[in-house]
Amino acid sequence: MIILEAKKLTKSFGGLMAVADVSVTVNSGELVGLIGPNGAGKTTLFNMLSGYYKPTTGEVYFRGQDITKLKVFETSDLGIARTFQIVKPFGKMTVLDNVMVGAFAKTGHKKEARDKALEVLDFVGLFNAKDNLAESMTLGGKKRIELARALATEPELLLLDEVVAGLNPSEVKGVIEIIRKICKDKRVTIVMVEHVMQAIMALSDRIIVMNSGRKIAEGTPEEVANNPEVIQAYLGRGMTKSARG
Amino acid sequence: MLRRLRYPSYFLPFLFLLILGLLPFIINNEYILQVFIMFLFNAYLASGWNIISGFAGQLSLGHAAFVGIGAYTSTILFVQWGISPWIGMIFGGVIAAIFGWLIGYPVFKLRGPYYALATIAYGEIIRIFIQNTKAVGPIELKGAEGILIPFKGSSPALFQFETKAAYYYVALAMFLLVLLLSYKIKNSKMGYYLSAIGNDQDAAESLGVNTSKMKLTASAISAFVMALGGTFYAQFLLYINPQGVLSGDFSTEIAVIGIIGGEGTVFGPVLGSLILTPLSELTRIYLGGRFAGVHLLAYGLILMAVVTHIPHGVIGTFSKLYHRILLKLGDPVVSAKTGAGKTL
Amino acid sequence: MLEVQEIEAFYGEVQALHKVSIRIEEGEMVGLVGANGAGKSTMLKVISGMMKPASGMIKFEHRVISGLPSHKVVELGVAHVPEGRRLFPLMTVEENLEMGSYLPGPKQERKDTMDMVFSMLPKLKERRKQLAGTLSGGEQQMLAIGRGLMSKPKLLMLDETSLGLAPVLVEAILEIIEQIRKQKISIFMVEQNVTICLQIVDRAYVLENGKIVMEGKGTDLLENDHLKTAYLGL
Amino acid sequence: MQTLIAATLNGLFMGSLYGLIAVGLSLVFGVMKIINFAHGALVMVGMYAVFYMWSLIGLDPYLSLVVVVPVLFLFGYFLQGKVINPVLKREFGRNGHAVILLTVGLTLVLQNAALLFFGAYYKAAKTFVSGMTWDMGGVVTSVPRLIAGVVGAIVILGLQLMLSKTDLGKAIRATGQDREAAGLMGINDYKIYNIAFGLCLAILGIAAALMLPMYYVQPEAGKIFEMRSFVIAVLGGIGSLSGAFYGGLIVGLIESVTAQVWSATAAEMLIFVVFIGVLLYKPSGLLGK
Amino acid sequence: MLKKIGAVTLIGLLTLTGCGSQTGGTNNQGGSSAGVKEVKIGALLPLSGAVAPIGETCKRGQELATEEINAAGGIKSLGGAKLVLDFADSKGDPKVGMSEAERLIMKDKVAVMTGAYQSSVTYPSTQVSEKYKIPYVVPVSVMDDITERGFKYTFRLAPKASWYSRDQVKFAKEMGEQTGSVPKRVALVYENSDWGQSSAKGWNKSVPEAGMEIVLDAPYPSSSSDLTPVILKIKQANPDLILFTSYTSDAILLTNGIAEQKINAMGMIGQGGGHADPEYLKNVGKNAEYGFDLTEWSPDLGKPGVKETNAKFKQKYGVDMNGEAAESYAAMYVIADALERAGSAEPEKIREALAKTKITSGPGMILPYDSIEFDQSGQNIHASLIMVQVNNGQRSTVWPFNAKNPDYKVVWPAPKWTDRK
Repeated sequence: MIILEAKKLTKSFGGLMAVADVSVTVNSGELVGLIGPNGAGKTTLFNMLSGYYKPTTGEVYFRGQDITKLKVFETSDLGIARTFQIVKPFGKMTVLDNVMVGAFAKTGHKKEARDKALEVLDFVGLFNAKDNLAESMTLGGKKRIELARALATEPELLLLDEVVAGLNPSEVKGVIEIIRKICKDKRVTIVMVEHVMQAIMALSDRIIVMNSGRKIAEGTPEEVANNPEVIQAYLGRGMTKSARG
Repeated sequence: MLRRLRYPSYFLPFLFLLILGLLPFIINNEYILQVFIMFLFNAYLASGWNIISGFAGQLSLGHAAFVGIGAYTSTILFVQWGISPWIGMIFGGVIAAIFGWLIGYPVFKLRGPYYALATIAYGEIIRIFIQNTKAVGPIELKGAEGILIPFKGSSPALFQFETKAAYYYVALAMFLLVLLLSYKIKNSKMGYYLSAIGNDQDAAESLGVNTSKMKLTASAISAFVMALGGTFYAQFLLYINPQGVLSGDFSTEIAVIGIIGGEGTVFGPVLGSLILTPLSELTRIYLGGRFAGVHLLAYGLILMAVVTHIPHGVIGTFSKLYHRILLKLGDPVVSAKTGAGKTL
Repeated sequence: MLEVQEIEAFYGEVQALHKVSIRIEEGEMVGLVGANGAGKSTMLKVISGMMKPASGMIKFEHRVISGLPSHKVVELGVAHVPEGRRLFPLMTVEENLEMGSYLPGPKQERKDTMDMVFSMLPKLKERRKQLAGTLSGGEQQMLAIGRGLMSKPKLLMLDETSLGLAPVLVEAILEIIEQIRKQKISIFMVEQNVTICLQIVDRAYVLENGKIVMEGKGTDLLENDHLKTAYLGL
Repeated sequence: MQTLIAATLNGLFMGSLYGLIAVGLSLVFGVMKIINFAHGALVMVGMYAVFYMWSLIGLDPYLSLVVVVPVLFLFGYFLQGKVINPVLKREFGRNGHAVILLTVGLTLVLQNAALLFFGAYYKAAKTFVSGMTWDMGGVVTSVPRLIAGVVGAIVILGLQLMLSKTDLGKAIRATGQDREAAGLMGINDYKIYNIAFGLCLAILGIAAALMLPMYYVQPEAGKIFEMRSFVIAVLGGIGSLSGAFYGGLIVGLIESVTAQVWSATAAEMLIFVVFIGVLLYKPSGLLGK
Repeated sequence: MLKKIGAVTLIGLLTLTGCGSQTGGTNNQGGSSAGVKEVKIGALLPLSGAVAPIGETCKRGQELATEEINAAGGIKSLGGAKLVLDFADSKGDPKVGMSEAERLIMKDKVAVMTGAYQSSVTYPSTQVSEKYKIPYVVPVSVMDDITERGFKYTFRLAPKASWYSRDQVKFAKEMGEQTGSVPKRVALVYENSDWGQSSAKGWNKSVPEAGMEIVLDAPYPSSSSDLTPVILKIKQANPDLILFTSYTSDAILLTNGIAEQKINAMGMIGQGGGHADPEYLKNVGKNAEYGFDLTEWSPDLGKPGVKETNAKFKQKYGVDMNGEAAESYAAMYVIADALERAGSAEPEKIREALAKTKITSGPGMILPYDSIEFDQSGQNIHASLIMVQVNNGQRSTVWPFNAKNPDYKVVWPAPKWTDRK
């Protein structure tokens, strides 16, 4: 079943075409990776999917409903949650309070929200840090807070923007595990933009590759990794060498 | 519950409340009572301000406008149509809330210092308007002359009392109500949402927070609270004028109390008033009549010293201190908790 | 030339560097690699004085520089091209370069240095009157490097020069770095793109969780298995 | 018609002077990101400085600048260095309310110190042009105002040149755009802050000298200029000097012409209404980026 | 952190106690009259803020009178008890004024109150004293309502606001009839706070009644940095008579501006405030020539004691007395007189004595009228106003005609600016 469908999305910023005529479909329960070199238009596309940008042309459908013109909080109400590439924790609030903000999306009761938040914190492995101020957490901690916060809204579709970027290998492993659990155990559909190949290759059912605002390839990780156009455009000199080595 | 009163963390606040409640019986000095009324009143106003400026992080420097709207509404209703200020108070609150909503609608698009400057501007517009308008249709604003409220002797139904103690209890009740309101908001979905907005609006939106609606609601509630304070002001002084109740200095004063105490906390504004009200009174009493300006000079210096040495409101320092006292008293409830800030 | 001894640094209560020691010889090109958040940028910030270390010592040409404010460190000949370029967006290309030679010493040679920078980066000369904020990403990066060179540094520290650039541009930047190296300027470069970095540097350190975990010749490290699995993915 | 021309001219002259005062506020905001609530009090300090040069030494207000400008510069330099910077350093990345509070406290201190030492009375200085007028076919213009308008514009222009042509000026701009990066250029960032604040006070000194022959100093005399400066700085785009100049002219014109065709009270209100309008339409100001 | 708080608190305490010790210790005034060594009088004034200059002037008047009374042996019926002024700063804010009144009465236990200059402060603060039954002598506040609330403890020396606008117009009319130069076109120029607006209310009644026409109604904010537009408006309206209600800085700006623009009117009439401020004459110099000011008092009044008192004042403070200073000065004598007759420092007795006040002579009688007497409402029924004209830098009384300075001849209409030297 198709959960998210983007039709011919185009976005231009003052003459500059950031995304040109890109269509994307995401099936329920799937984990889709979105990759491409910097400036390829991934983030712009991502922001249109999550409602932060309104596309210049094209539409976005969620469960068949046109959400192109909806406000961000309205898409959230429908069951779409996201994280941010540059983390945006509520710095002056505790970790628990951060996640409770998310949990309040489904309840008005503080106790219920708190229980839900604690459950999610346990799930992402932050239970012991629940009373820390969010701003005092490491980058990895902050990324997990964002994940937990988004999860607490009980989304059907989760959009992850470079969720493992900047993490060290062991942290990356931990987060990959969490994402896998979210997708497989909680049955949440996930679209993730990612730079870290290790993560995207390990997780994705399907990968969409973008370059210069266009979709240049789509397929399983293996298919994409062996696509010469992708290697040429995305991996560049250094990476191709190392791929060979 | 009663058994728990053995614990200092329960009986200290209770004791504090008891003292406040019995104060007029303990202190038989109307001047001191007056200072306490000013303390409660300032704490009340700063708490109202705190709902939008502290909880949601939108620094307002024009909140006297709402106090003024409340004061003018109930006073005009009373003076011109004989409607009891108790009823006028609610009207004033509602009108101020509508105003808060209407003003907020465009102004909330602004961020940071621009928002603060806009609040100064609307405060000034309202003051200048009332100061220079004698009447709007049948409503007599009386311009700069202000409106005198006839004193009808002791008539509680008309919000008029002979004794200071009565005003004290009204102020105390309002103070407790606004604390309760603050506490309720802070610990509700709304409080969490406002806090989230104050931290990061984009992130809040992504979690389903309708930020503009939240801010408008907070603005309306805040304005409502301020307006009730305005009615109290009017009935307490029995005279209102735009230079008094609508002045920019008054707005700044309210904000200063809130910031010094600690923005965004329930008890911060109370603490701010607890420090600044007596400070302002004491400096004025001891220095006011001697050399012109010395008292405000001292007040300004102390303000600067506090900002320089105690960042982000005295509430943080105070709660640590309070926590330590509780520990000294051997409180079993507190020692179990870790975050000192949590007790407030 | 540069000696970093057991430096520790904190962000609030979070420790970013754990007793890190680094050495750079005159004329050497040294790399520092590691994932984002490993503490690489922090390292550079501590050296250039943007951040104060909690403990440890940094010496540059036998003078202690740890704890000095950044404008003093530049004066001694250490230029830092920060992550994210940090140009002055509302000033022209030329003005940005002028700011690079703000100090009295470099100021005397401003014209010559600028000619040198322009000859190395002809694109900048074309755009000298344009506001820095309106340049493209690659041009901005070039300007950032050019601005760093304007102070006539003995040591140039480059933070994530390749980040966010198209492969073609990355190659262009690498060529520029080669040129700079020929001018006998020591280079300390921080890179997330490990492959690129290790291929061109003389020697490199690998930073992980604020600790140096490996050190060696660039090409040797490139062959290291741990590094491959940890950073190169695939 | 003649009075309307006179009102327009007057508006332009006063506007240029307002612009000059607002330039100081705008500079401080542009470089340090501080909303300086003590700006009005500092205007007052400048006016007292000029006044006492005149009354104690007998220096003509215009001439007194030779002394007043450097003295005020140093005063600003140390005020920033010793009082504001410590709080500012601590507050980076925060909402800045503490700094606002600090300037509110500073206002109280300056105003009341003036009240204590100089008394509450109005003081004015005379210059050789005091009371002189220039009659152009029935359009009478006061000479001190004319001088204020012209000199104000020249000073703003000079400052503009200084900021765009000299290394120090560029360093000030650079620091305003990215303090840390400026440090990496070898620019002593906090010293630049001190200089910027010193410059602000020096400008206020000039404005004070231009004003004193036609206005009066009293401990609260600066308040009105502070309000005007907020409006002008935002109107023109905070940090933009030419913006402050044009903003000044706009406010001066609104004030003068509205008071002429309607009332001074309406003008007072209209200024704020225009202000909010611009804020909502273009928060970065008419000339802001 | 705690250390820092401690330091701050300490600074605060030091400041407070350091000065506090000077205020305390003189508190033996009480109910019984026996053994009274001093009588505390609470003086509430705007000593800081924009109106501080006038607050300071009032303070000077009170201080001078108090010194004189004490030097002359204090209150004899109380065994030579001295008057002690207990000043409080209202900041010009009604809320603060009320608090301060409360404090003076409850904490400092003053026997009598006086003040508070601004009507907006006097109004609520007299209410406080009424409640505590402490007599309150109001020297200057003019808002009509102050003595129209049926209060028993409020006594006002000053005339009511409505009397001012009435008398300004009355004078112009009589002047016109006498000289044949009758003003027809009237411009109203006033600051837009309570004072100016209540004047305007009066003018709107009295001007048409006198058969004149209002050609300009120009309120302005008294804090204006520039009043040129208002001046240009006056020029355009071309009035015969300009009536002002101004504070000091605006009065100066207006006068200089009118001179610059060479606006010729038969008469320009202020009503105290800025026009009566000694700083005003100092600052406008020649431009004030031939201007009129309706005031409570003038140094050239042909009454015994006026010259001497003014000389003393001028010697002490460097400026002439003005209406506010004179009224504040006289108010102290009214209080002293009441104390003398009451033979007690008990507020109730003082009130009774004040109600029976009838002063016709003595050092306090430097005001232009012959007697001070309060009616049932507490209003001084004899309070009246005089008109002065500025000529050669001097203010000379010209009206009422029977009280005018015999050595001075009034100039009406004022000479054109171009004809002046």
